[in-house]
This record gives sequence, C-alpha cells and structure tokens, in this order.
Amino acid sequence: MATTSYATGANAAQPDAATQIEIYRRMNLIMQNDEASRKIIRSGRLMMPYYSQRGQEVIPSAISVNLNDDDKICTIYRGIHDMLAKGVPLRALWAEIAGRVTGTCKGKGGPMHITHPASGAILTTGIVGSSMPIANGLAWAAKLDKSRQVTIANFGDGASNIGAFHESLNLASLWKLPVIFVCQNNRFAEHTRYENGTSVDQISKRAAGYGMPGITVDGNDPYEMYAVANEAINRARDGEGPTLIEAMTFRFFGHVFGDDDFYMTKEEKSAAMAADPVPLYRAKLIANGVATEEKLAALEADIAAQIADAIEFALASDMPPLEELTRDVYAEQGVA
Amino acid sequence: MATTSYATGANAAQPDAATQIEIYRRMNLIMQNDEASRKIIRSGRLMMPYYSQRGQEVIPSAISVNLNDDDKICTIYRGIHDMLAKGVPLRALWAEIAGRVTGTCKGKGGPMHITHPASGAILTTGIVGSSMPIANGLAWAAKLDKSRQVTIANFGDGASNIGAFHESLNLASLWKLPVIFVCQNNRFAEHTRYENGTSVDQISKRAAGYGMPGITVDGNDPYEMYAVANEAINRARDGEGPTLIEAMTFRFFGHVFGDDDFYMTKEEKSAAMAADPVPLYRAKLIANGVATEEKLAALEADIAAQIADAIEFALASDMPPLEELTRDVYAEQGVA
Amino acid sequence: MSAAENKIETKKITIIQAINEAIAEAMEADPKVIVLGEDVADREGGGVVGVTRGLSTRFGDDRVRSTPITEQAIIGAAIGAAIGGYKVVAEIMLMNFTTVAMDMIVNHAAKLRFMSGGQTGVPIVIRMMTGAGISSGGQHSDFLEAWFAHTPGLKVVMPSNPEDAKGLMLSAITDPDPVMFVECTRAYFTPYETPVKVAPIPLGKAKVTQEGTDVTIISYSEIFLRATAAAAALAKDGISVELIDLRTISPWDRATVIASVKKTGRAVIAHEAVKQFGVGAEIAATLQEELFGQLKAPVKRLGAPYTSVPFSGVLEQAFIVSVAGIVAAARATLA
Amino acid sequence: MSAAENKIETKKITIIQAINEAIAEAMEADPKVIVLGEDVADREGGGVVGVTRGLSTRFGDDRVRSTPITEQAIIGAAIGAAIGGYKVVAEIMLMNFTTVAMDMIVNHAAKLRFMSGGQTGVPIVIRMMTGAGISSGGQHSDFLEAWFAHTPGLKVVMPSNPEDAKGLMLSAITDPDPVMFVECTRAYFTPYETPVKVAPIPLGKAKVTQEGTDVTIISYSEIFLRATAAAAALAKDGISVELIDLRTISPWDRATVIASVKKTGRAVIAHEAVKQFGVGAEIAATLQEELFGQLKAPVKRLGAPYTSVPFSGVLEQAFIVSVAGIVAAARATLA
Ligand SMILES: Cc1ncc(C[n+]2csc(CCOP(=O)(O)OP(=O)(O)O)c2C)c(N)n1
Ligand SMILES: Cc1ncc(C[n+]2csc(CCOP(=O)(O)OP(=O)(O)O)c2C)c(N)n1
Ligand SMILES: [Mg+2]
Ligand SMILES: [Mg+2]
Repeated sequence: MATTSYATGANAAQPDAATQIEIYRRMNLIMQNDEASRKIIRSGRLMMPYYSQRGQEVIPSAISVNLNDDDKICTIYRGIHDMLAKGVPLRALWAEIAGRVTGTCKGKGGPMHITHPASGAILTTGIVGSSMPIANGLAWAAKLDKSRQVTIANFGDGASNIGAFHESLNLASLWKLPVIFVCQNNRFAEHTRYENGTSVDQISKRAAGYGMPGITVDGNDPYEMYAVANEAINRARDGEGPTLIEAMTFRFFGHVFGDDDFYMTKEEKSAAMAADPVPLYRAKLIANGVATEEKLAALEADIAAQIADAIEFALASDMPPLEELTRDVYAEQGVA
Repeated sequence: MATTSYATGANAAQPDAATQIEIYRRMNLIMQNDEASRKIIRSGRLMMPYYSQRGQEVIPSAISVNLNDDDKICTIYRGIHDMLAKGVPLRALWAEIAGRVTGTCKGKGGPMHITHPASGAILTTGIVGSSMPIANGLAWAAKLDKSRQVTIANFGDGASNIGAFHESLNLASLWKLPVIFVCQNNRFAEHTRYENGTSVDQISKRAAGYGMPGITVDGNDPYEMYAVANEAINRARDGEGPTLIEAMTFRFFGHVFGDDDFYMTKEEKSAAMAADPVPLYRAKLIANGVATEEKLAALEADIAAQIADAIEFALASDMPPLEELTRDVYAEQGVA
Repeated sequence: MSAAENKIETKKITIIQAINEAIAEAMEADPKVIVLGEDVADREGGGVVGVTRGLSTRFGDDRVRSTPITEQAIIGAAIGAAIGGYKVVAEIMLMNFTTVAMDMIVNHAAKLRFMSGGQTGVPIVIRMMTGAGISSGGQHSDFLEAWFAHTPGLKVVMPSNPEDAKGLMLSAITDPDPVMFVECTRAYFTPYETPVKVAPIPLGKAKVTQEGTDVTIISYSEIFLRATAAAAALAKDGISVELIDLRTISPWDRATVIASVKKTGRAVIAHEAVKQFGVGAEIAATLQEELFGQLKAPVKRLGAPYTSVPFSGVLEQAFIVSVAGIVAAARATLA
Repeated sequence: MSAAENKIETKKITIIQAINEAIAEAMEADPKVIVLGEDVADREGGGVVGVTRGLSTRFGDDRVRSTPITEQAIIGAAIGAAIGGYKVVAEIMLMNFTTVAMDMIVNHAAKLRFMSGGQTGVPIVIRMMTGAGISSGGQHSDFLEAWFAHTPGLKVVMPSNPEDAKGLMLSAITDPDPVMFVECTRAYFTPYETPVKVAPIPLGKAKVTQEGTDVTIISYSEIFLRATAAAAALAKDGISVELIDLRTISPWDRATVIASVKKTGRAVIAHEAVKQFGVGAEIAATLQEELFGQLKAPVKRLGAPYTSVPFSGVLEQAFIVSVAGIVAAARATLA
C-alpha cells in the first residue's frame, strides 16, 4: 500500500460542535499549562528540564477526542500536551513535575517520565525513538485481548531517523497492530533543522517502505488533524493496522527551557507565532457560531483556576520520603 | 528522488568479453570454494559455522569487476563469496577458516570475521545489519580524502528490518556518501520467509524514504547485475551519493551448514537449483562465443588446483601460539 | 530424606527440554503467558536450537510468534505487552545481540517500575544463549551478566542443569519484574536425570550442592559443572570442597555464600565472563568486607582473560576457565 | 619543584573549555582528527553545552559534522572513518544513549583489532556526559563505566578537573584504540586555575593528589572532588588521607593503588555509579587479593544504592555519594 492522501474532502470526518469545543478546551489547557510552567521556572520556584509544547497544541487535542479512556498513549519528554489531552489530572501532573510524593509517579519520574495508566497515559520516555517499540507492545496486547483498544505512539521529526522508528513501523505493519504513529514534525530536532537530519522531504513518505498508509497533515489545523486521526484510529480499531501520520507544526520556544533559539530565523519564528493555532481556532469557533466569546472565556477561566489549584496543591505537597529511593525497584520492594 | 528503474535498455553498461570471463572466473571460484567448504566440513576435517553462498555467486562477481583494489567492502557471516570476489587470497582465507596462525586474522577471527585490508576487504560482521554503519564510515573517509574510492555494504533481506539499516541509509543519503548498499535478497532470514519478516514487497522501495535511488535487479543475471552495479558505483565515485540495490537470489543450502531446509518448499528449492546461475552463465558465454569450453575448463581446473593448494596450506599451517590469546586487544599488546 | 522423596519420578532431559517444558507448563497454567522472538514458532522450526519447539503448535500462533530480525522491536513489544497484562517470554537469540536492544532492556524494562512510581511493571523474561567453545568467534560468545547485574531493576538467572533451568524458568515467568535468563550453549545438549515434576525454584537462592570444610567454590552456568569436576578431583587429594551453584546472579544469595565462606575460610569464584570487572569482583569484594579477619586466604577469582573470544580452537579452549584452573586456584587458597 | 615549574602560566578554565582546547589542539596538530555528533557544529551551536563550540568555524564543516539522531550510525561512521585513516572524536550526547549504540561500541569498536588479528584498529574517542543532580531523571543520569571496563578492547577515561580533562583528551585522541571519555555534567561549569600548556597525560595512570598515612581514598570524576573535601574534613580530625584520582578506569592503575594501600593499610573507594557490580568491586577484590593479611580494615566501597536515578531533588541528592558518606566510610576503616 502506498502513501495515501486520504481523510480529505467530503469523506473526511468532522467533529460535531461539542467536540470542536472540547478540542479547544484541551488546546487551551495545554497552552495555559505551558505558560504557567515557563513562568514558574522563570520565577525560580521550580527547577526542571522543561520542553515547551507551545505551538503544538492542536495535535494531541484533535487526536485525543477520538480516543477512549482505555486507549493508550506513549509519548516523549516533550509530551505534557499529550498527557493533558489524554486526561492526566492536573494536580498529580504538577505534583510530579515538582517532585512531590503526590505526583503521578511519587516524584520519582519527573517531567520526562510522566505515567498515569488510569488515563491510558502509559509511557513518557526520554530516549528518542523509544515510544514506538513499546507502543507496539501495548497494541499487541490489545489485539490479543480483542479489545478494540488503540495505542498512539508520539515522537518527533528527529526521531524518525533512529533505528527504533524503522523496526517499529515494520513490525506494526507486519502484525497489523492497532497503533498510530504520530510524528509531531516541528521542523527541528534540538538545534538541527529538519533538512539537515532527514533525507526525505516528508516523513510520511517512509510509510510506503512498510506497506503502511502515511499522510502528512497540517497539525495546526484542528479539522484536518481530527479527520486524519479519526480515520487512522478507526482503521486501527477495525483491525486494519497501523498508520503513520506526520503532523506539521512548530515549537515556539526552543528545544528546552533556556535555549536561545539561535538556530531559527526570526522570520520563521514570528511567522509561526503569528499563526498561533490557539487564538486562530478560537476565533474560528466564534465566527462559525460554534461557541460564544463568553462561553470560551468562562472555559478559559475555569482552566486557569484548575492550573492555579494544581500548582498550589503541588507546592504544598510533601517531598517523597527517603524510603522511596529504593522502593519500586522490584515489585517486592526492598529486595537487594 | 523516487525508486528508480535504471541501468536498463540501451543505456545499460555491458561488460566486455574479458570482463565477462572474469565474472565467470569469480563465480566459479566461489562455487568451487563453497563445494570444497561443505565437503571438508562433512568429512569432519574442519569444524566451523559455515554459511553457504551457493546460488549467490553472481552478485559479488558482477559487482567486484567494477571495483578497484582500493575500493572497500563490508560484508556479513555469509560473505566468503564477497571476500573471494574482492580478491582475498585463498591460502590466507582457508588458513583463517581453519583457525591457523597463517590466516588473514591469525585464526582469531574465523569464517565469520574475515578481514583483509590489502584486498579492500575491511569487515565481516556476525551481527545482522552492522556492515552498513561501518561502510558509511569508510565511505566518509574516502569522501574526506577526495579519493574517489567507493565502499560496498553487503547485507541480507532480513537485515533490512533492523535499525542499523535505517540509520545508515538516512545518513548516507544526507551526506551523499560514496557507498552502495547491496541487499542480497535470498528470500529467507534464517528460517523466516521474506514476507513473514518484511512488510514491503520489495526492499528497494525503502530507498524512496531516504531520497535515494533504489532498484531491484535479478541478482542471478550477470549482465543485469553488472549494469546496475556499474551505474551505482559510477554515481558514487562521481559524488552523487549512495544507491540501494536489491539483488534477487536464492541460497541453495539452508542458512547454516547442517540446517535441514524444512522451511523451504521442495519446489522452490529445486526450481532455484535448476536455474543454477553458474552453469547457465557458462553455457551463455560459450553460446555467445565469448569463451570456449576449453578455456573455461582450463580456468576451472586452475581454480580447483588453487583451492586444493589453499586447503593443503591451511591444514599444514600452525595453530596460533597461546600468546595470541591476549594480543591485539590494544595496539600496545599485553596491556592490562 | 524420606523414602517417598527418594522415589521421585525422573526422566532424562536436556536443558533445552527443561526450558521447553517450563514454558509449556506456564502457558498451560496462565493464558496470559506469550512467547516471541526470531524463529520461535514451529513454522520456523521452534527456535534455532529448538527451545520453543512445539509451543506454537500446541498453544497457537497468537501466543508464540516469530518476529523479524528486530531486537529493539522484540523487547519493546515484550515491554508493552507486559504492561498490557501479559507475561512475555522474549528470545534474543544470542547474548551479544542484547547490544542492539540495550536501550529497551536497560532504560525501559529495568526502570519503568521505578520511574512510574510503581504504576507500571514489566514482567518479562528475556532468554538468550551464549558461550565460547563452539567456534562461533568474537561476536557470538560473550557472557555479559555483569552488565545486567549492575542495572537496578533487572534479575539475572543462569542455570547449570535441567532441573534448575526448569524450576528457575517457572519462577522467572511468574516474577513481576524483568528477568534476564542466560543459557550456556555448551550445557544445552547433555541429558540429566531430572524429576518429572519440578516446582518453581525461588529466584535469588543459591544451591549448596556439596558440603565441605576446606574451601568454598562458587560458580554458575556451565562453569559450575567444571567446578563440580574440580571438587571431585580435589576430593581425591583429601580436600573438602563446599560447592555453591549461584543460579541467580542478581539478586545474588549473599547469605548462603557468606555463611559457607565463614565456615570454610576460603573461597574461589569461577565464571566464564571476563574476570576484570566481572561478577566475581562483587562477590570477592563482599566477602572481604563481611568476613574481614576470618578469611584464611585471599578470595580467588577465575574468569576469562582480558580479550575477545577467539575463533581458533586452541585459543578458544584456553579462553574458558578450566577444571584444572579451578583445581589450581582452590589449592592456592590452601597453600 | 623547581622555581621554573612554579611559574607555569595558568588561566581559569572549565572542563568544557579544557576539552574544547584539547580537541582544537589535536585538530591543529593532525588534519586527520575529525569530530562528529548531534549538534556539534557551530550551525547547531557547537554542542548542547558547547564543548565543541568554535571548532567547525575554525576547522571547517567537513571536519566537524553534526549528525541526525542516529547513534548507531554515528559510531559506525566513526569506526569506518577510523579504519579509513582518521582519528575520530564522536559525541554521544549522554551516557545513557550509548545503549542504542552498544553493538557498534562493544561488538565492533572494541573487538575489530582482535578479530582482524591486528589488521584493523579503531582510534576513536567516544565522548559523553552524564551524572545525577541536575534533575534529569532516570534515563539521562547513569554512570555505566563498569560495563565498558568489563569489555576488552575499550579504554575508559573519567577526569575530575580541567587540567586532567585536557591532558587525558590529548592522549585519548592519539591513542590507537577506542576510548570512552566520560564527562560529569556537575563538574562541567566550575573554572579552575589551569596551566595554559597541558601535556598529554598518559592513559592508565592514576594521580596521587595528596599523600597520607592512615587511609587511602580512591575515586574519580566528580566524586573525586567530594573525596577531596572529605579528606580535608578528615584532616581536621587528624586523619591523614592519601587521595588517588583514578582518572583512567580501564586499564586502571593497579600499581599506584596497591602501593598506596600497602602503605596505609586502609582503603575507601567511591564512585557515583551503582555500588553493586560497580568499579569499586574490581578494586576491592584486587586489593584483598594483593594485600591479604596487610589490610587493617576491610576495603570500603561507596556507590549509588541499587535503584534508578530518581527525579525528586531530595531523593536525587540522597542517591549520590556524599562528602559525609565518604568521611564516615573512612572513619569506619579506622574504628
Ligand atoms: C537516543 C537519544 N539520542 C539523543 C537524545 C538527545 N535529544 C533529546 S531531544 C532530541 C531532539 C529530538 O528531536 P525531535 O524528535 O524532532 O523531537 P522534538 O524535541 O522536536 O519534539 C535529542 C537529540 C536522546 N534523548 N535520545
Ligand atoms: C542482531 C542480530 N540478530 C540476530 C542474529 C542471528 N542471525 C544470524 S543470520 C540471521 C538471518 C539473517 O538473514 P538475512 O539478513 O536475510 O541474511 P542471509 O543469512 O539470508 O544471507 C539471523 C537472524 C544476528 N546475527 N544478529
Ligand atoms: Mg522536532
Ligand atoms: Mg536472507
């Protein structure tokens, strides 16, 4: 099967009004959470390696509204947007980021390793490419279970050049696993421009090498992103196998907090920021009569309050006790 | 650049008469050497893991006549044909296989690790996929040297599913390295049929994912193989970058000596043997008036004598002295 | 030992058969036990030496699955399926091939329980074979158990005989954490009289196979058989050896080893892996600390010299710790 | 020390600058020295912490080359280019990422000289940073030097200060064999008064930075700075410490360490890596054998507990060997 351009035109699935608003809610949550994160690091109240997702809000928001709670996601260090969209609770997330015992992982994982199985958020990895082989395994389990669950494997454009990408796509296609490979192509891998690391102009073209459908989509357009995700997820649920989605986007704030962006041109950065998908989509919702200004403002205020509450909760929480240092190494804790 | 079908028709390079005979000489050398190897193992006079190349004679023979002595090859455990075609001397080869101090590697490498830099035979690896990243490095050195040397990376169809393949092709394309990736597709990886391990019907299709030309060729046809190799090698020499060649072939005698072939159908095996490329090509050379029966018979007799001499030399050679066990660990031997 | 115990029903089986039986019993007992790896299904011959032979025919192709040559994807699939509720037995054909899957093993399988604060666990067994002595050369013969023992979160199991292989495999499969199960090719094919029914053998417990008073010899995997032969040779000279088969390398059975060496006052540790920075170092370092002033001789370590595994037979035999070497080391502690 | 030696010209530089200078000097001296790795060229910032900053501008983009995220291909390219006549400095950004390139490092770089019978050598330096204490969590902080020290054919170098970093890097680049060059992130940024001209420091030689009579403390990398602080604290209590910075982990300087402990009769070994099956084990095992009956106390080992590197600051600090811990261990040997 060759690279396909599908999920377009009249056949494309469209989110209903409630779903459109829900996509916006998730986008706004991600945006506000990102702003709060950068602010708190700047203030010196929290220290952590932070990989801003600002500019990439659409991708997980438009994907995740197609998912059930028991569907799974695997993501990477730049994955807090994926986690939030999937429903990881804010308090536990913030407590984890703050290294508190009330965090998702009792403070032991940190921002690069958020995990919350109750939300289907199974893995955050710090090793480029590693979300994919493990996502395959979750999908394989679902297939064995005949559960119709799907798994999303998120990764970056840079990750498409590492061995794990190749092995994972081949196996997933061969075994027709219910997994969707979502390449969030923000055009940079750390300081390296896309074209200096990747030998093909579109990562989706690699799908043909695995007999898998591959599609490049505007990852900043909620409607297109929704339609493409919807089709890929349905195919996976129906046992028709994996899809490679390359979602085009841009990260506004460098690779990691503190990075000074020297490797981007001012033009491309300001063009991307001018096309900020969050306010654009907001305006569209209002213009299309899907939501009123008041409704969205209320929703945003509510999110702001939730984030404030989560930060307060996190900072008021205890640090993990020292026993946690050697707990959870084995299931029977304390061994060795 | 998409997968290309090139080197065909009027534009295809044709070997001249002397080269046609030289290709045959190499094929016959490989065939007789393989027969001698299997015979000596069966006789119990030598014990070693042996990966027969019988049936795959054309590929390295038709490639290597396009190479200079200082061009490089990297190959795999099933690589003695590649080594012989590149010119590794028979005596040192047999001595290595027999674990003698007179072997290419003083008996320390063995059949899975034949190396003979003087012939441009740089690497034999036992790890699937690993010929490719190292071939890139040799090609990189040649490029830095502006030497116009090229490097051939040999590997199997099964190896095209491992991460190193992907990383290597991406880097080679990106850096326009003078390397040619030769996938010797014998349709099996150990006991696994091609289609049960590989998600695409032709490995050459993967080239498009690296913006690299890729071509599937009849690896048992010396003329086609020559033309395709010639073009790819010329492109590499001229600084136009790498090519992926998928050379279709078949191995007659199972994965490793002793393997009982249960995973092949009798039909496919006997069909492949009926189309044995060595006698077929021999007949063609005579029919086309390129060589006489007498000339080829003399050439074959000469090869047989050389092999017999090499075996005798090897078996008469000394085992490596015990000091060799800890020599060559570091350059300054004896350290640690 | 009671009369009943003496009448345990036995049969001659090899380690290959023992592991095969253990996996089959585990699959029978729990439908969540699944197997994957290169050529492990019967269509592909049930494994290159037949360890998984018959399993796909008996339990179905869904539960025993051959893979492409793709070790990262194999271990990744095992990890994911394990988190998804399965107990996965993954084969990496040879121990050296773990090098292409180390990220999955070390950064993920070993760490996910800890990094998730106990929310996700990875109950997988990674089986692999290795060992010099069969002319496989430098890239197919290494013993790398020290790496994995140095990696928190992994368990490392290395049986020397069919009964242990079976009992340890049964425990490894039901263990909630990742277990590296290392099989020595040289020990694969010898049949041993083995109980027909083998109970799970707890991980982390060594076995004292022979009591003695003069010197303790600690070993595991195929080298333990050499240690046993060495003990027999030493007995002829009136030297009484206490023999310990470590069986599990991590966590290792400190209590049993320390108690034994406390009694004998002398210890020899022998393994096939390279001596430098090998498993023997940890044991010797522990003994000198725990039994300071109580040792009658320095703890002796035997392992491979600092070199790659050579091809040529003469060198290859010299590479592997020998019975004579163990005998000499034990004698040296008594000198 | 002569008057001339006292007047050595110095300047304050960090380890980052020291390594940068060493590579620059080596590139200046030999056009065959080349550099590759993720983001190492100036277009990409000259390395994520700037170790290679300025080099591509000075020596050209051909000689300093940024790569995709492709560690197998990076090390493969380094190996091939090295066999092709170059001396290659390859960066693997963090030590944990060696796990995706272990085959290239262990089965190839380390073994090719041996397996080819000395025909091909692999003069490469693999640089990497690591270390806990900067909130990077479980997958970015491990010290894995024991793995590489257990691998015949590799050398392992771990400097604690700019002068050593520079001198050792100069030697590593000209060394004919593969060198793992491990840099601790915590030690990167502190400027030290350093000679302007640093001569190559031979690999395999430890440095006795302080002579003493009561106890020998052996350490390396950033933990050596803690050992130095511990020695100062102990001196206040009248305990005389002999301090050894190992600098090279493999091959390690057995002679210097044994001579020192022979003199003091007591030894503490401290490193950041997990204690179990760590480098300290090899040293302790060697000392108990070489100095049997001459030790006044058991050799003490300090290392990380058997656990992954935690994120939360309180746990992370508890994870790393501390000055207080070293002091206590040294005292314990004197108790
Ligand atoms: C195996 C490995 N190599 C290198 C790194 C260091 N690293 C962290 S993020 C990153 C860039 C990844 O780029 P991309 O995949 O495009 O994802 P993005 O950060 O843009 O979301 C690199 C090289 C790593 N974490 N893992
Ligand atoms: C990384 C790795 N995994 C597994 C193996 C075991 N193995 C050796 S050869 C082989 C099959 C390779 O098939 P292919 O690439 O088609 O080459 P062929 O043997 O057919 O020439 C396998 C799986 C290996 N050597 N290396
Ligand atoms: Mg990116
Ligand atoms: Mg094949």
